[in-house]
Amino acid sequence: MKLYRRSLWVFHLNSGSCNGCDIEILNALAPRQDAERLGVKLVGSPRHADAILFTGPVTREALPSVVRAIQAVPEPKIVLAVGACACGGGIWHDSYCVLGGIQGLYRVLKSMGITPPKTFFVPGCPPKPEAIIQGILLARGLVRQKQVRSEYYEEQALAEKAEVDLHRLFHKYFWVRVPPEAARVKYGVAYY
Amino acid sequence: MRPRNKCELMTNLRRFGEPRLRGKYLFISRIKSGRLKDLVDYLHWRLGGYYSTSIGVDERPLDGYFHVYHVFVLEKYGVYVLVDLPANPGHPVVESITPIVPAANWAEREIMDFIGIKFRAHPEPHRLILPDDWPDNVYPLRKDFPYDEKLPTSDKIAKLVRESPSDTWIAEDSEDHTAIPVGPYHPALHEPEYFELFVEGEKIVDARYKGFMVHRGIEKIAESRLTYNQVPFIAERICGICGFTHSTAYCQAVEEAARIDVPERAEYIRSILLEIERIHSHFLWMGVAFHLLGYDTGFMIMWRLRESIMDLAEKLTGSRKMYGANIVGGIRDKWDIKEEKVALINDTLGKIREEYLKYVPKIISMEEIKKRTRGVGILSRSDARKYSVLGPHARASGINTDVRRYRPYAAYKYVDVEIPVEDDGDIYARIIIRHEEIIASIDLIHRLLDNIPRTHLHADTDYIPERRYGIGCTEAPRGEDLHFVITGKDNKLYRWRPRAPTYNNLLSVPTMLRGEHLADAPIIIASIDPCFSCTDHIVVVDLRSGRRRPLRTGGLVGGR
Amino acid sequence: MNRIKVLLENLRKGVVTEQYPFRPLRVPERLRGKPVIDPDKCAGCGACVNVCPPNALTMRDDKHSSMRFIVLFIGRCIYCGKCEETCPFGAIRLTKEFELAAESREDLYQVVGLRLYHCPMCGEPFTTVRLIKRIVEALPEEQRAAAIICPRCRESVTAHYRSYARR
Amino acid sequence: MVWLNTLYGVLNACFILLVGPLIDGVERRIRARLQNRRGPSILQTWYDLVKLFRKRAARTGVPLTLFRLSVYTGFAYLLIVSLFIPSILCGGMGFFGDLILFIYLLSSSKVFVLIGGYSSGNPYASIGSTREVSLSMASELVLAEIIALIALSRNSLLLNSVFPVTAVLRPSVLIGLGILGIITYIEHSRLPFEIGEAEPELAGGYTIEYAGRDLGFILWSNTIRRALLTTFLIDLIIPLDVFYHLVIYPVLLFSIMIVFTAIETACGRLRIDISLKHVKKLSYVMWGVILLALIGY
Repeated sequence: MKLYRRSLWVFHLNSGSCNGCDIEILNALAPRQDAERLGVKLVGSPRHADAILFTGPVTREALPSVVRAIQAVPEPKIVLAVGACACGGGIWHDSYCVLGGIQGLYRVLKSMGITPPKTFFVPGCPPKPEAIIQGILLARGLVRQKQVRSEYYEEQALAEKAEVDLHRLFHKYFWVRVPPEAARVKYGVAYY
Repeated sequence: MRPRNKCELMTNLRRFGEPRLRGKYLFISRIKSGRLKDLVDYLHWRLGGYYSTSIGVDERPLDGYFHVYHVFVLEKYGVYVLVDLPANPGHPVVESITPIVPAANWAEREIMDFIGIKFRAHPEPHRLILPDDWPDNVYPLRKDFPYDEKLPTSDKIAKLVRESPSDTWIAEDSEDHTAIPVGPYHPALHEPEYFELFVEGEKIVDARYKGFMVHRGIEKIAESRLTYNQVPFIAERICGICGFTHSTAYCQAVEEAARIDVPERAEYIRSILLEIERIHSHFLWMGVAFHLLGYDTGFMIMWRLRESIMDLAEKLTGSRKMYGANIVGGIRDKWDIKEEKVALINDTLGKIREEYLKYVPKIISMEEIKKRTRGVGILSRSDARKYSVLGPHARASGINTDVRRYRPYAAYKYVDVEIPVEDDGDIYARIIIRHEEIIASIDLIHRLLDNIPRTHLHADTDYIPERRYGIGCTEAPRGEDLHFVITGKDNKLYRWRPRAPTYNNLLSVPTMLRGEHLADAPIIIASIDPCFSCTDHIVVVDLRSGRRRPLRTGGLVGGR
Repeated sequence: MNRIKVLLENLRKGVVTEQYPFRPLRVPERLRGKPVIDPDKCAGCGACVNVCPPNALTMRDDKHSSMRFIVLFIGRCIYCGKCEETCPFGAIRLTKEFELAAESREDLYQVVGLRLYHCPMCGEPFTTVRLIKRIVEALPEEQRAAAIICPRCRESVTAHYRSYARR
Repeated sequence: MVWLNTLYGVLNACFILLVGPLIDGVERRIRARLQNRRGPSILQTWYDLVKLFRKRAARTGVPLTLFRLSVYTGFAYLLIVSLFIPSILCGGMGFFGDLILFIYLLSSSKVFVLIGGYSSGNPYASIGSTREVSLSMASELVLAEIIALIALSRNSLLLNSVFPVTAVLRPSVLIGLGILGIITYIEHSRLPFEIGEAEPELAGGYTIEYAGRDLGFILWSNTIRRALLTTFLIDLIIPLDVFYHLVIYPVLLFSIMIVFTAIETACGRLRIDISLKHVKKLSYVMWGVILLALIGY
């Protein structure tokens, strides 16, 4: 966001995380990483904040406070889901008293008629402080995204040829007739 | 007269029920009617043991009953006493031991929440952990409750959000005190927990505590979804600061239960990683303490020094925080500490020690630090005994306790552990204890590295027998960390109950807060090094009887 | 004055801040970062899915398109390295990549789609073509027959050959 | 020459408005260097302020109540003060008794912000405001005593005619200047006396409920206040001369701020009662100094 290019104040919101990410967020402000040099400041009050560093899988107990804290941040706001718990619920994504990260939280927000803010994801368990810094910079449009979705689908023709070869092998070993209906479903013709 | 050995102990215990000795565990079942309180009194107050925790187990699929196990530690006899109380599934009620041992209060209420066993004559039979909108008669740790059942959140939350925020956060003033909420989101805590302090002007009159914001259902997931060797990873994520000690305690519990002998090399590596974790945790705590005392330069210095420890951990384990080294029976192959790494550790620690000693003794002799920590937040030795606090917190109050020395595990069997003890019981003493522990830990790692033997890294763990009991104890940076397991079938646990040290330590916070300055509250709370995500079982501490007021879920955040 | 000594010590030490992201970060060899599936090596056996503690790896068979999808959701991964340890083909490994921030959740997925293999006897899909091919290649000639049919058919065939009691 | 003085005043005010956040930026950089960090750009405080001014002030529907009004009143007061104090140009507006107006405006600007914080109703804001008020009342008493001393030594209540007080070199004046230095430090609300905001204890104290533009004005006021106090201290030392003000003054301003920052970096926070005790001691000393001045030293 252009408004936040030079300065971004963040509020750290823990919705029931294990502390790992929370410590790493603090670590990002420690001398080695020093996020302050990039105009990042950790503030104590959500009213002062521009962005929320959101950690934790959102426990049921913390839900009301979390919703309030998010509402208290003035617009325009950014949410950074930091860590595996916030991004996807982490190791407890399907537990009975966890909403399953920011996705579950937004489901609740939507059901209450609140539009979720713009969200960025910073995976890691916990993410390195540098990864958090990279996430913050990405949200401000200062670096390019490195992580991209990758998809691979096996080539149909090759796979089918291999399957046919294997089926041939089958007929080499077994003198069993292929049930005609199964053969028809797959290839239209029986081969032997 | 105290019995002199295990045999005499057994004989004496026959008065109360049927004692059975299985290795280190002494089960007392079939308690004679009306003798429970006498038994607990005998174990906790007369034998010099102490109450550790209570575990509720739904054993209906096994023998048709619910069970409650009260665990007592008798260090002198080298046994854990498990008082076994079965409860009829149709009408699950057992007698409460809270009137005799107040420390059992939370554990019993936790069982009420999770298993649905009622405790007769419990002084405060209220809900503890589960959220307020959780339906009655749904008990998540019963075996018939699916772990991934998501009950719909009630409209209470929607209502809370809809309310005008400005109505909710104006302090609830009583006649003479103002209530100051600390949390759930407070910069001093970094975790969502909720203290309520009652103040007169700037003096704290009383404190109350409401927690369990971090309850994530770890036990249930481990019992239903994960297998033995997956649980160490969830155990590690109980806490992001002292995770490795949790996974070690878990592995030790299963190893105990299945009688697996861990190879020595794995024990050494575990100890080394545990000590690295302790150093990083203490550095972290010290930084936070200086920050809370307003000395930001101190915070920056501590966290800068800590960075080399984190780098070391990253080089050894591949991650700064989650070491991921433990499996049941030892250490994973890639986590071996080879020759060149030994040199690396020795080198790094030497440098850290040198630099650390350049800074910290100077910092803790600064006037502001001394003025704000000496004689502040005092916990006397007797109070410490009463709340049975653990770890550095206890050692700062003059109690010489350390699992590493008195019930040695891992490689602490082979080396001598130095344990600093202070008598003042104030925050300054706690700083000094941790300061000395850092040095002791660094020296200990050097000694461990010198003797690291060449053996295998993990034992063969093909078969883990069913329905065995195990307890694993480690000395976490914050105190004794106890894990209880019952093994099950299908490569899964039947029951797992971790108990973190903060569970005990937090009880002492209101005592320390009373009569202190409001400005000192954050550092007092922080001085026990609270780890709420570890504990996730905490209660509203209601010390002023007859003054129960409804707790505001919104807390500070509503107003902000 | 101790406090001044501390400051002087700090000044002597100088700035320790690293220049990330303007200069790349040096990470240790051992770093457990983003797991990546090598789609050419993956055979879709599902061992990693079985072992993954947080269910970051999931497997879905789509009979309609006769594909098996192995889906890796990096957003949930805890970087424990269990999958790497388990994978029989060395297809999944943890890289040193740690800059994983993404604008959209969709970017955090890696999908590997493999063709399902149909049992030549019953025609039901039960695993991937690639896995069967690899098994067949690995097995000696005389044992290959057992690998190319589904476990259910194998049972019935075995029963048939041993006792002529095929169901 | 009223219009020239007015022009000087306006230019001085502009200078103070601009340089306040700049000094803060420099301080942040220095502080970072003392903590082994690289630190932000020296314009960072300006960037922060610009960002805050571009944000909406509060939730919609919050009227211009005392809560918000107080911020702007406090800011306006400081603006008026900056018209009177010679800073980069040696001159400014002035009339009889503006010395008293100066201290009145300076202290009430702070009080206004605190009233605003108090009216937000947040418990932290109330505690922060209470602490800040009690500390600044105590220190402003000392400041008033110093003003009395200055007026006594220079026999004038006109700001522009008391400068520089060093023209009369008496022991009482020198001690008074020393104490003024300490009081300036305390009034800057720096550690160990930074008590009202106390991030780790009070999550921002009296500013906790402010957002966006309002918060920007509070932060801006704070930097201006610091700059003004320091300017006052420097004005008392250096001669009222074009060269001194154009060249020596900025150098002194920055170096005093840097020294203060270094002191701040070496300190932890004191508790309110301890710091009040310290300020009270100063006040007693100051009475002695005034007596000294009365008998002619």
